[in-house]
Amino acid sequence: MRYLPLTADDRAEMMARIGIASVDALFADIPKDKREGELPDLPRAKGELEVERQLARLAAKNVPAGSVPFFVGAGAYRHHVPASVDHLIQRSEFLTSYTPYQPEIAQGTLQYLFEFQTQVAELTGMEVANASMYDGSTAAAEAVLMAHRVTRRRKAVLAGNLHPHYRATIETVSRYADDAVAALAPVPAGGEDLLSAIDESVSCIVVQSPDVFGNLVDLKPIAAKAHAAGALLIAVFTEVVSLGLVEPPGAQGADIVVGEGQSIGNALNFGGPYVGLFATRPKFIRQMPGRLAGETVDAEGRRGFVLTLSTREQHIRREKATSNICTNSGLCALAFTIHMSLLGRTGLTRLARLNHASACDLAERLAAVPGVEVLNATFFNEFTIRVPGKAADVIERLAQKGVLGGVPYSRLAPKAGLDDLILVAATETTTEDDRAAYAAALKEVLA
Amino acid sequence: MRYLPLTADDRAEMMARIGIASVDALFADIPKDKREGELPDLPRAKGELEVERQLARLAAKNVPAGSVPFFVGAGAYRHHVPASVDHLIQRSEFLTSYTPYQPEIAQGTLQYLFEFQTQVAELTGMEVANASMYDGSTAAAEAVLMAHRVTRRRKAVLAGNLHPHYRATIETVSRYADDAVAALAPVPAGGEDLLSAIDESVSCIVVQSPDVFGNLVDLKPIAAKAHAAGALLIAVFTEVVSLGLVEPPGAQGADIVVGEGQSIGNALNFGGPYVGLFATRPKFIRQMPGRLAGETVDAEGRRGFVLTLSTREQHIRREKATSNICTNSGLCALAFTIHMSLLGRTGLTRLARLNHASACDLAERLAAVPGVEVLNATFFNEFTIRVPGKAADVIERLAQKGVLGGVPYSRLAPKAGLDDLILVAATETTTEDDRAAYAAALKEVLA
Amino acid sequence: LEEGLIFEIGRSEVTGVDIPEPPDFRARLGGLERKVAPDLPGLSEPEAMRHYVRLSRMNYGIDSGLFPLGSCTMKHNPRLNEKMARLAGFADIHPLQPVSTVQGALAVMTELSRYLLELTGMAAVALPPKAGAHGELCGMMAIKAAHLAADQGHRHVVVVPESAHGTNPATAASIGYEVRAIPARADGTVDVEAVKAALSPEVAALMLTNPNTCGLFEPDVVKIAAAVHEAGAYFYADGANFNAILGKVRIGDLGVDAMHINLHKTFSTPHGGGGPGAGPVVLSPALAPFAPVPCVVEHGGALTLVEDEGAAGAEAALGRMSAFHGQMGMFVRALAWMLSHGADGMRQASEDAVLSANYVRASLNDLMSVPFPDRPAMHEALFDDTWLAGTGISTLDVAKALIDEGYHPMTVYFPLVVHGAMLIEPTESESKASLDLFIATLRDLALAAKAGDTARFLGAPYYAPRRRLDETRAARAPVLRWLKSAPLGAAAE
Amino acid sequence: LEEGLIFEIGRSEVTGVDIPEPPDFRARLGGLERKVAPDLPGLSEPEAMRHYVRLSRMNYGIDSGLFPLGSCTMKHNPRLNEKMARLAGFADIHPLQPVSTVQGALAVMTELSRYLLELTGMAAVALPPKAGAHGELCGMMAIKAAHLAADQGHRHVVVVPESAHGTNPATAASIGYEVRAIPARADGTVDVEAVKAALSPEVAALMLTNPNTCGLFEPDVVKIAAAVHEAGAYFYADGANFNAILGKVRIGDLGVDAMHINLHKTFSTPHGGGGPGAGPVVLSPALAPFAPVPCVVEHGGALTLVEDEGAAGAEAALGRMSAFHGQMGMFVRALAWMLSHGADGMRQASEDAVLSANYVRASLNDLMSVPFPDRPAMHEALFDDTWLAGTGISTLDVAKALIDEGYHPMTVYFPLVVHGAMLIEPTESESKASLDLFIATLRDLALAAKAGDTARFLGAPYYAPRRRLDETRAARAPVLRWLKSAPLGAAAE
Repeated sequence: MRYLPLTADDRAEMMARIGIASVDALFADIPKDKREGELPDLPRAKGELEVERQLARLAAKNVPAGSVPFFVGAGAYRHHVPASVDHLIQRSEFLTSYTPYQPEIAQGTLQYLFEFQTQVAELTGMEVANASMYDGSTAAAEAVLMAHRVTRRRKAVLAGNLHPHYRATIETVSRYADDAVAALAPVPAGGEDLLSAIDESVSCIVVQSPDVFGNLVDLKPIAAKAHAAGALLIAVFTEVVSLGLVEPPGAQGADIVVGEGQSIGNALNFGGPYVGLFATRPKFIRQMPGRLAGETVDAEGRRGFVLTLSTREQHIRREKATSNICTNSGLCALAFTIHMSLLGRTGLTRLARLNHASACDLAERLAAVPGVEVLNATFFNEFTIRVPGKAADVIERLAQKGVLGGVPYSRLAPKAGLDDLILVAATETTTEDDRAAYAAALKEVLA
Repeated sequence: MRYLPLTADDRAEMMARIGIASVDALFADIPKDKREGELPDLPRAKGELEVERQLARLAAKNVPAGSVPFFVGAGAYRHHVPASVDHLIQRSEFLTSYTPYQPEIAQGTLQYLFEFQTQVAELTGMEVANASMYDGSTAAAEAVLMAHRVTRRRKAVLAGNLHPHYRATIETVSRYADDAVAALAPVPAGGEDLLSAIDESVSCIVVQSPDVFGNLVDLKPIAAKAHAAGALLIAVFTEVVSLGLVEPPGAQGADIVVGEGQSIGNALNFGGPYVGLFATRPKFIRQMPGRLAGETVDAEGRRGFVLTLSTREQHIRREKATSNICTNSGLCALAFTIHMSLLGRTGLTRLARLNHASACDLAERLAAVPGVEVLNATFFNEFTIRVPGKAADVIERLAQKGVLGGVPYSRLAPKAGLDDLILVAATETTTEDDRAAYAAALKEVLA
Repeated sequence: LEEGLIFEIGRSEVTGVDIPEPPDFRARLGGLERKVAPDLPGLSEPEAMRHYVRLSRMNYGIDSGLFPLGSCTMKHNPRLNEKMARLAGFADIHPLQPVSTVQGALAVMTELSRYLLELTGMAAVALPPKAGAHGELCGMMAIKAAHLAADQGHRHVVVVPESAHGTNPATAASIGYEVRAIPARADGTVDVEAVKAALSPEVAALMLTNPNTCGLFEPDVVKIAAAVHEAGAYFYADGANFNAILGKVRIGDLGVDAMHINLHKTFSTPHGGGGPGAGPVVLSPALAPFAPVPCVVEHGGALTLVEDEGAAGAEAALGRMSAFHGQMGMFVRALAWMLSHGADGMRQASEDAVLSANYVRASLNDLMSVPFPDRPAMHEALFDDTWLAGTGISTLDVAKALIDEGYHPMTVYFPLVVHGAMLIEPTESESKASLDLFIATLRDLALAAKAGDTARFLGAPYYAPRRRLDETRAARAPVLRWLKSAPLGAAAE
Repeated sequence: LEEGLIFEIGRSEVTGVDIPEPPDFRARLGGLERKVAPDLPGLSEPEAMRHYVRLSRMNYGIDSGLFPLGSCTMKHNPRLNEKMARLAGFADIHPLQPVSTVQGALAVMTELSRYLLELTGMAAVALPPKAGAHGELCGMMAIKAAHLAADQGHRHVVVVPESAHGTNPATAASIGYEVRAIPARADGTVDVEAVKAALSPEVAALMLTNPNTCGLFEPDVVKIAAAVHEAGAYFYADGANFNAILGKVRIGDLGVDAMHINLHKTFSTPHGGGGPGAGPVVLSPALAPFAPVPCVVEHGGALTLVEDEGAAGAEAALGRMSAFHGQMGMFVRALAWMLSHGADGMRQASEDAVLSANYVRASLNDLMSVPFPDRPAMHEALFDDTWLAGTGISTLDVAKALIDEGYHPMTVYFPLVVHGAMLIEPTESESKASLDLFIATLRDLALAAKAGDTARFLGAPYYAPRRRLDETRAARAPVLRWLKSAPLGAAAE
């Protein structure tokens, strides 16, 4: 077996050193009647060629986004990632390294995490960010728990236009922690009344912008109301590229900003692994979950980086930890950092403008299709259309025509009674031909 | 432009240091009337996404070997290369390094070349090998030139069953060096009479085994006759995997062994880059072309490696060099070395057996197709069939059925009058389904 | 080796990505345009390439050398797995595409589940959790959900041995459980009587790592499971040490109700400097109905996703752990590893891992002290610091000295139940020659320590990219981001 | 950093590739089975991965730092190009598949040709040559073929300036030409009068590098070309320094008849530790008919290959340079580079390369001696060793001292016409910050040399994977392969 270096001779010599006659002696503590006699009922070892064939066959049963006109978003976005990013994250020293608990030989990881934290803080308009979370949704759930710790209140208000998966993730965590959640009803065209939901009983209000329908939300009045009530504003985004063009939550008064970072550096991957971004204000650092890289000096006075403030974490505080998070998204954060380093201000701004322009063009084309209504007054690279009939059926029929036309809102929230809405995304990878093909196919489907 | 780090400000500062007002001042030595005013008539710079789209469109117009039943060989073979090989050769320190003229910071390259040389020598049954040539055909041409230098004669005899491209390559080099070449006529079923072509005027005889038709050739009597005549035997192979199963030329008395190493570690690449293997006897080392890595010690007595015997080479001897070769196939040699290190004796033997078994099975299946004759009594993983009618037409019609069925010999040698022969190869990547599909398609085509 | 930060190298007017400016740009942002573009430096591609290559060279990975981290299973990461995960059919598909266009992806999830269930003998597997700790959370939520469904909501205590991973008590606490610790026996295993004593009608679950964090298989695990079940509680197993028992024993046969599986440990998906991981949870028949959404079900030959809590097939679901369906990229890698090994290779891998750990222990036990010598080790060899008594050298110093010898240190000071613990896990992917060199190095260090060569230890590492770093300073005035002017530390207090 | 050889690490019974044994194996080898299986060590995959990663870490590449090798153009190697070359549609196609199944590949060759012709103003391009020297051979063969076709077979002399690359005389000699050297002028350029004096009815060609190896553009190149043509000879240009003039001047407009183009220099295909390269040759109208086979021709909308000498379209072909059609993998990479830069980016690249070289020269000329200060440098800055006079330090010592500063040395002792030459080519892919650091390092070294800090130079490098290596020993008793017992050296003599 190609991954196992020991030979039969090696094993015999090793057993001799240990003083056993059979490797089974090492498993003597397993109750005899529980030991497996037969091998598990699974196929035997396969060569690389065979494994590759088997998995390639499965891969071929999927329709890759790049092979069709593609408009699916709703929390994960197809962007072009430079080849250099994927090359670099596969460097052995990054890919096969461990959590940087031994900083002397992990400066590579620690320095890029420090760069990552700075980039995230700058993007979100906040002062500090952590070294990543699992993804946007779990970051949002952690933010709510953090808000409870900070405010010593235990009730979160969720905007109705929060991504339903994010809402469900927060509700699940809250339910098992016996915390309260008040989730508002969705308002697809935007203009939700969030202010009236905030009062002194509330620890935080969670608001997504652009929201799940694509509408931009002015966070400033919400922040003001929340702060007046002693609550925190948790701002959520699912498309980090929007921050190249849209006023960041930090500039609008958010206390915690969380979001999905997949768009930068990371592939769609059918939903994971992704990278959660988490930023906050300096005064809340010690209530923040997740790892943090910090600057310091070594014994010779040279600048270096370490994981710091680990007293917050589970391996020190155990049951008093800020979170149980341990492994995070190191390599996805690296991909994010490299891609963002390549973009810089200039590239990110252009990327955001191109995304927005692509979506604006698409919105115009789709609005021109008879029977289709674009709901949004504002949006970044994703918007919502209302179609006659069931959105899910329309999407299925578009798929049959080779167009992946977006996400029926009903798939995310089957009980919301909003069965005629499609979330439609366009990015820099969407060509004019793609957009024209979508409009044409939609016209046919609705005819 | 993403590859150009200088900004307009940088350029201005640099020009100030130099003391010029415009970069055009640096091009003052170009006659004014010859300088290009307009930009070249080529498209402007493109982003990575755009370049990727454009090249992917072209790639999609080709039929990859892996997508169809595939039996094309004749000097280049489709094998499975472990993913680790391609990963490793892309390490920055290998990929972006230079010829190891500064050995202190090129030990990585030098050591793998030393490993490569040892592997090639061991495989071919020779004592020494160089650090690679461009490919098998140019290695063969260099071998002939070397034989001329060693024997001080200037006439080479080429076996009729030498790959026609190899023959043409040798003939071209010889023609311009005013050397003589006697090329025999092909004998597709093997059993060529080579002995009678050897006499005292001949510097070398060039014999391929397995030959272009797939036949194995017993080199021992040829070596004996050549040596008796004061000539050298140059043994050629185009499928290095055969050396896992077939008696190596070194054990049969060859003086120089050259061949194509593409099969190990390297993709088909539409014909290049490949890696030429070149091995010989110790007494001929100083007449050998190409780079050589040798072992030595550093100033602290530690083992290390350097390029050596460079007095043979063009940058020292200039017009007296053994060859004008400078750049070789470093990275392809690395791929070869890594793949061969993974295989080892055990893996190579198994690989060779599986190739042979695959070809044997295919030969049986094709021989059973009405009208088809398998010419070979012996072969490794490639053999020749005779078909009714023109081989080129049969191959074209097979291609229309989605089977790439081999190479019409007439494509390699249109004037040989052998228009009904197809060279057919099978490797470990050929499945039983592939072989069955070929037989079925051939039956249909010939029906 | 020094390398500046991107904020020192890059410039905001430079970019390494060429993106065209859209023609006739008109914003539909409703006045919410960003007023100040983010102050992010850009690097041209050559600069970026060099910067990150140089950073990587300050790191140590499995490919650099032996990585003996106990409880973390740093094994060989096959590049085949990376290649497979990057097939467009896996990497370039969206979680919310129509299920008819992702049948191959759902088949990967189904196949991975089949393998995990067969290896564990359990009834169901929940794929969504994103890492080991997230899997723990999921498993404990399933237990809580089961208790709630059975009107056992009053059970508010979780029993956890002192030797547990820190995530265990953290997880239990995070969903409102009170943690009750039980001590280990002198032989490093859990006392079934101590478990019984800790059990009561208030107890919701026992959380146990087996093989345990001392590197031993709990010989009384079946009795412990029985006691737990008798008390109406569930048995949660931490799967961090699953690598020792693949194909040797099925945890379902031992009475486990839930266990998370770190795909990035046992199944070789790369640690990547701290993630991403993946933490599927296997569940017993009692807990199976409480698995979270989404899950894959077969329906008339086609695979489909149950994505909504309360939908048919997910009536009792504990809820949703995160957006989308889990760490698909990791699923592909883990499945590639399993297919490559097969049933025979997986058992062999565990046997080799255990053999190697015992070989290391047997080769060092004359120089280094073994706290629990009476039982065979599983895939980890545990030492304490008794052998360092009087030398003035600590466990940490030994770890740092190991860096100078070209190794990543072992896990130190864990498990907490052993003083100055050193936990060594060589894994199955080391050759005997590699083990022998590592053993020789440790023997040399041990002899040097006993011979009083303290400088070699106290100042170590000398030959790493950095000497020891001032962690106190980092924590006292945290500098968590680059700033043009003053460090953030001052403000952060 | 020490790493054994695979022959010391591996074992012949180990393999890192799992290959099934064929059932019912029967050989059809006619008694020519291998009697002794090759004594090749095998490595398991984890061992192989670690071995080659460790070897790589003893290397220096462009991604490690500035690589100022004159005449070698070590520029940034974009990873996009690697990705494109690996598309199955390029990497997994066979050179002898039916041409109907490789239309995209032929289109790449056609497109690459179009770019090369437009950039050079030439009539034809031969893609087959596998490297620069091979391209030289091809170009000189075309010249010989043209002379033979015109009954000028008596022309047996090739004129080559002293400053030429070593491959130039080696190439000319290898096809039977006598080499006649001409000296350079005091200002580093070729004297048109010296050329005229060397020309005669015996002369077949002049071989000239322009920009020349002293880093200067030959100002009299047009006159030289005219003189060569008037003498009935052809003008061969060495394309090693093409990077200086992309989009600035077309060599066809200067009177060049043939020039090879190193795709691995100007067009960024990786050097890969010494290859593979690719050396297409552009040809003037006079030489175009003599291009080798194969070539791509368009025929009724479809592309096809002319593979046989003497076939229609290749009647006058000089023959075949090698099997198949050239370095396709390199063609894709070079084309990707060209498409990425575009006409504007390529000209900018050359301007930046030239600007950077002059910036380096202007920043060092007060400390280091510039042999030809009166003309602008092109993309290389040339220094001689006058500035080292009396220090006891040689050019080689400076090169080795540069290694300790973290740089690959510049080209040294070339061109031969300058004493102790140091030829620095920064290329366009270095940032100004990177150039400034390099300049500061060289200034520091120059000051140290002049201050008499000889130890820093004579013993250098101190901080590389190896100190200076004993090249004499290596050449005297060559050990060219690993052997279990005695070294081969003895036998080799």
